[in-house]
Amino acid sequence: MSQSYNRGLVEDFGRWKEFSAGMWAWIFHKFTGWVLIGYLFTHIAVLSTSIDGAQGKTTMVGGEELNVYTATLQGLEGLFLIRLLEVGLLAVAVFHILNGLRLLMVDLGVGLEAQDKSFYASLILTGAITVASVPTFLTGVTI
Amino acid sequence: MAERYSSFTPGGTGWFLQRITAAFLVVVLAFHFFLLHFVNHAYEVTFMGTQTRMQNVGYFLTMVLFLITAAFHGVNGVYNALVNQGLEGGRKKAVLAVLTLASVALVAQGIYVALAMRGMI
Amino acid sequence: MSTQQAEPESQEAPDDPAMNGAESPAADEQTGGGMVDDHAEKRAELEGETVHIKVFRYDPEVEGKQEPRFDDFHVPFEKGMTVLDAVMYARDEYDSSLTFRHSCRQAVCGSDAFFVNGKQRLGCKTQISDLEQPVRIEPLPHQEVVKDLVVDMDHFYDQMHTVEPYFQDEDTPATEDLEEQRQTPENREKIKMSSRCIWCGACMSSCNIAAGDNEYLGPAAINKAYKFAMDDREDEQIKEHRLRILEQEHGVWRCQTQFSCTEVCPKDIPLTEHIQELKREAVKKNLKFW
Amino acid sequence: MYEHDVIVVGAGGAGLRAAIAAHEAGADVAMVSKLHPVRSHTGAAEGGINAALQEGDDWELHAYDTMKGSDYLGDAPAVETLAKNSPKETINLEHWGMPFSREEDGTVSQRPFGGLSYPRTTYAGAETGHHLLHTMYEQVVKRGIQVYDEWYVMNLATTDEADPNDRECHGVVAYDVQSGNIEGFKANQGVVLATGGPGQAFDHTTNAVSCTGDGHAMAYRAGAPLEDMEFIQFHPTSLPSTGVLISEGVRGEGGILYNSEGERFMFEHGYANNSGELASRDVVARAELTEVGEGRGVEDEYVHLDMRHLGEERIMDRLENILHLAEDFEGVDGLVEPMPVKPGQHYAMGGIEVDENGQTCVNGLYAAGECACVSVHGGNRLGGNALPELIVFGKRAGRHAAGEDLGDPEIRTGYGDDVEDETETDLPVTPGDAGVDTSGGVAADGGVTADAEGVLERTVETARQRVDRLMDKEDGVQHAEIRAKLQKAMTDYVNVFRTEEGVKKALRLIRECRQEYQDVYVDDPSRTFNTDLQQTIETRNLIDVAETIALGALVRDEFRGAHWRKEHQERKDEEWLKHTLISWDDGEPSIFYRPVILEGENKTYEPKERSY
Ligand SMILES: Cc1cc2nc3c(=O)[nH]c(=O)nc-3n(C[C@H](O)[C@H](O)[C@H](O)COP(=O)(O)OP(=O)(O)OC[C@H]3O[C@@H](n4cnc5c(N)ncnc54)[C@H](O)[C@@H]3O)c2cc1C
Ligand code: HEM
Ligand code: SF4
Ligand code: F3S
Ligand code: FES
Repeated sequence: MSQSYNRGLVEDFGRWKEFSAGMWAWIFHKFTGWVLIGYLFTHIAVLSTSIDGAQGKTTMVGGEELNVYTATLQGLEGLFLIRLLEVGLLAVAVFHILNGLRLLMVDLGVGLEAQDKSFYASLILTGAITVASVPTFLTGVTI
Repeated sequence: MAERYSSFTPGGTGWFLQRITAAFLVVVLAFHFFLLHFVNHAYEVTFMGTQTRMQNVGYFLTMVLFLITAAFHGVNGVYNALVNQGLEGGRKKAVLAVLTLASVALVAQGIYVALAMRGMI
Repeated sequence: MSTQQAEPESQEAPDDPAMNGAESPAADEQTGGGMVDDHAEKRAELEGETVHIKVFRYDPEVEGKQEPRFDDFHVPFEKGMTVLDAVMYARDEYDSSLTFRHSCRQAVCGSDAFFVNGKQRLGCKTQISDLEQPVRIEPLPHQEVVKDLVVDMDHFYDQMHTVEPYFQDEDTPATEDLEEQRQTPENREKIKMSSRCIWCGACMSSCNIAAGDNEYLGPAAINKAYKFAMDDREDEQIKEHRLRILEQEHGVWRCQTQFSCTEVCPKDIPLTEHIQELKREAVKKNLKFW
Repeated sequence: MYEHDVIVVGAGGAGLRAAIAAHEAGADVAMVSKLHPVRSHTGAAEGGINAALQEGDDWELHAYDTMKGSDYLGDAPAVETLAKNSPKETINLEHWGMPFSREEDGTVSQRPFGGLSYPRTTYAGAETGHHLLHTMYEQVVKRGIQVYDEWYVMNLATTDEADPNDRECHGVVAYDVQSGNIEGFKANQGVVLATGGPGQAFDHTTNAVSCTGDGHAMAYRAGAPLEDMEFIQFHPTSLPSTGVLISEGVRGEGGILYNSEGERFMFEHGYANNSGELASRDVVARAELTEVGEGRGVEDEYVHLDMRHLGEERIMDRLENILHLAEDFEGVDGLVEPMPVKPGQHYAMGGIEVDENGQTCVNGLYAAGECACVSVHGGNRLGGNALPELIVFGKRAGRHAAGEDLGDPEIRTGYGDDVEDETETDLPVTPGDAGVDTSGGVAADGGVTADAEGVLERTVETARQRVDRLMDKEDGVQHAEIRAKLQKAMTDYVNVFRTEEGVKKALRLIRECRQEYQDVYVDDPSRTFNTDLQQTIETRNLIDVAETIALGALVRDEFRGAHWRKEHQERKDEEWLKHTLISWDDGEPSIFYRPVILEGENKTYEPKERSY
């Protein structure tokens, strides 16, 4: 064959504006999945303070003697940034769950015609749940 | 044409387990979130509270299982994603090894933590 | 440099043979899109409604076309005009070097899948009035461009051939001794949609996974295999053999249910559904050993 | 140079079947096709394959129907071969996995079709041709038969003895569309032409853009006569803008034709007082054109086919695909508006003259499918009879080319002692070659070199020179202009209505096209995928083929089958039970006739009036 022209990767991802529901769902699911596994590792790391906690280690927080585990958790929870990240985590988890359910349905061959609608529904529900949870997540924290 | 595929096909198993674990995770993750953010608020968590919950064998076992499935699901997911992106040959094997080690470590550490929470260590 | 004075055949006097495309000097190869545009614009004022199309141009051999570019054409609109009609008009009246595959003009030969306004579509099956203007017409993404709208289809054909796309009987007896095989109408209905594929390649071009993994069989080939695997006339044993091909690493598992294939298929084949069904079949088959 | 035992040119239904057969007969086969096989126009066939499969039906009835449909211009040995072999060949397709529609008991479905005395049209949904084409291509893949796709065959490499019966075809010359390379393909045993119909000779056709009669023209120029070219079938309901076929089913279900005045003209203007819209294809087509001609056409072009009164439910149930066709290709919603329709060229009954084994008078040259004329369709093809022709005669041609003995043919080919010369007709212009563009009749050396390679090399050289000339020429006319003029001439004057004056006009216009073609040039300077070049070569072929259609239409002064002449509106059996043959004769076409064979295996078919 004579020469031909390869439009390369730019063609592939430069076209994001033209992506359809299914592609976005795929990208979001990937992204949220990675965040979640990343979080799982951090989560266990943080919880590891309970090993010391169990041995009765304590630390002084604001003049009070607290179990290390309790102190770490409450210390983190006292940070506004962490609370915000938690809301983010919730959003990520909720989307991953909802879209995960959508994918499970797709795998079972149920409701394939509605695959795009169910993706939009997942997005909207995620948004709604996240917004609704903000008060719960942000109680008792000061900036 | 025949050399395009091998008769040994692990793909299906991984795919299947990813779905099974997902189905399990839906329930447990929802439960977990609900319990620790809405019933008990995260900022109120204390070692005492955690210890009390962990004393319940059912809860303890659920959490361990949660950990194992989540670790498998997450790591398998990452692995599949990388393979789908064209990871091949030696690098693929290396990634698999690293991921397996990481997840085993994660599970081991997690169980250790959970036992500690129960006060068994 | 020649000027583009394309006069389309006059609408008022369709009977005059002399008018038939008589005055259509071809666009100079060097003429950029703008040139064509100016004159066409002028003409558009004179005549009735026109359609503005922007067509991707590339030719490895022709100076000025080696760097891909877009050319603008304004073609007179007629009710019922398809994208293919528009590019054919542009070729016959303005620039005979405009190159694309086409043949049947009725959505059965699968030659003219283009990337039209950001979506894979069959030129002959897309009414131009349904599209936003200017209509941007490009070759299928994720395939190498041979020239203008022509892409290299070899890889697509290779993938189609990989799934052993032919009926496998043990020994078919000589024609003289053949007896008709039976097949239930339900079974025939089951494979009906899958058998409609015209090998246009639109699905493969739309799939991000196929773009990233050259060995991925792709939706069309998997669908082709589905047609055979689900046909009861073939043996159980052969079905298993087919599943083995499909469940290889670059087979069905690669599909991430992005659905773009299903969305672009001009024959409305439920590709994702077929792929998913095959994944389940493969799992079922493997579960038997547990 | 490539070399194979059998070279099949064209990969539609006929070509694929021939290749499989030759392969099964042990030959090393290659297919050379300007389109990838699955792009061939066989894929467009909707209706079905006629085959006497069922108890109660039998091949003799099929043969009888075919003969009657042909208006007694079919050759009995061919017609009977078709009818006898079609059932087995159809079942063979079924064994190759073709997804035929099925009955409750699991047997293949058959439906009634026009002109058939028994419902024997075997179908696979409304896309029989698509399935036939793909099923056979799959078998070609299975057998690993070599396919050179997107190679355009330009010429046959044939020796140039004075008498075509002495000539030998050694292969073909083709150019690779993708790279522009010109190469010879040597055929050690035979070349099978299966290049399909010449529909593009008309400007409004249900045929694909690729149906340019290349095989006809190549064989013609190599010395094989073209037979019965005047018989062209026009379909009364095709969409005006694209020529897409709207199936007879719409009228069958009760669809009505209206003119611009809203009159149901089939009745109101007395074209067919009994059957109305359901009269036979040619009658309806003529009625439509008369309406348009008398100023009662919509936009002076077409008439309306209305099915709205059938109701949405019935339409959705039985004619859903028609809704899609009208919507996709014409932008019309058949539920809310009537559909525009007009007659379109549909099928060529005539073609390259061959015998039952598919062989032409040139040794080693075969033809099958729509480009060939065996003749089974005679003056008029019955719906559902073309697909069986592909599989029955495609197979025979393939086997014979591969050296299998199929017995002596009863049909004779070429100029011989059984033909009758045309003497009377005065032609308005001299037909045939106009000079410069020697697009290659036969390798010119006075029959000195019989050595295959030599012949091939010379033909390749001629082809290269021809392409260079077309490419090097800086200006002149472009083929599109000539093609448009040719198509218009054919549609205006050699269409459904034919008058002596009209056909003569057409011949003059064709002559003009020929002369203009001397000044043709290719504007696209690239060797890569140069469709401009390809179409320019095709246009030359169209000119040759169109000319034979017009010549045939001029000499046959009777009304038979699809051929209607204003001045001669009756069938003349005493004079015209014979085939029209036109031979290129090195650029000076001559016309002769060969009697029809009406004696079948068990009976003689007596011409009867063709009425249904
Ligand atoms: C819309 C429509 C509906 C029809 N419905 C029916 C029906 O229901 N039943 C029925 O029996 N018949 C039907 N027919 C008729 C029938 O389909 C055709 O006669 C038949 O398919 C022709 O097949 P073929 O193999 O001869 O040619 P094609 O299928 O046209 O194939 C021609 C091949 O030749 C190749 N070729 C041509 N020129 C060259 C060249 N120069 N070099 C290399 N390759 C070349 C092409 O690439 C192609 O592969 C229908 C026809 C049409 C148009
Ligand atoms: C709670 C319910 C969950 C559901 C229903 C769910 C569902 C799924 C499904 C179906 C997939 C497969 C996607 C595919 O292969 O196409 C997947 C991928 C993934 N999941 Fe989950 N999951 C859940 C929870 C989690 C958790 C807790 C984690 C983190 C530990 C996680 C991490 C991942 C990762 C990393 C992937 C791979 C993403 C990728 O393809 O790149 N998931 N999930
Ligand atoms: S599956 Fe659909 S989109 Fe894909 S090649 Fe076939 S017809 Fe085209
Ligand atoms: S677009 Fe690709 S990812 Fe699957 S659903 Fe279709 S093959
Ligand atoms: S031209 Fe054949 S599919 Fe469009």
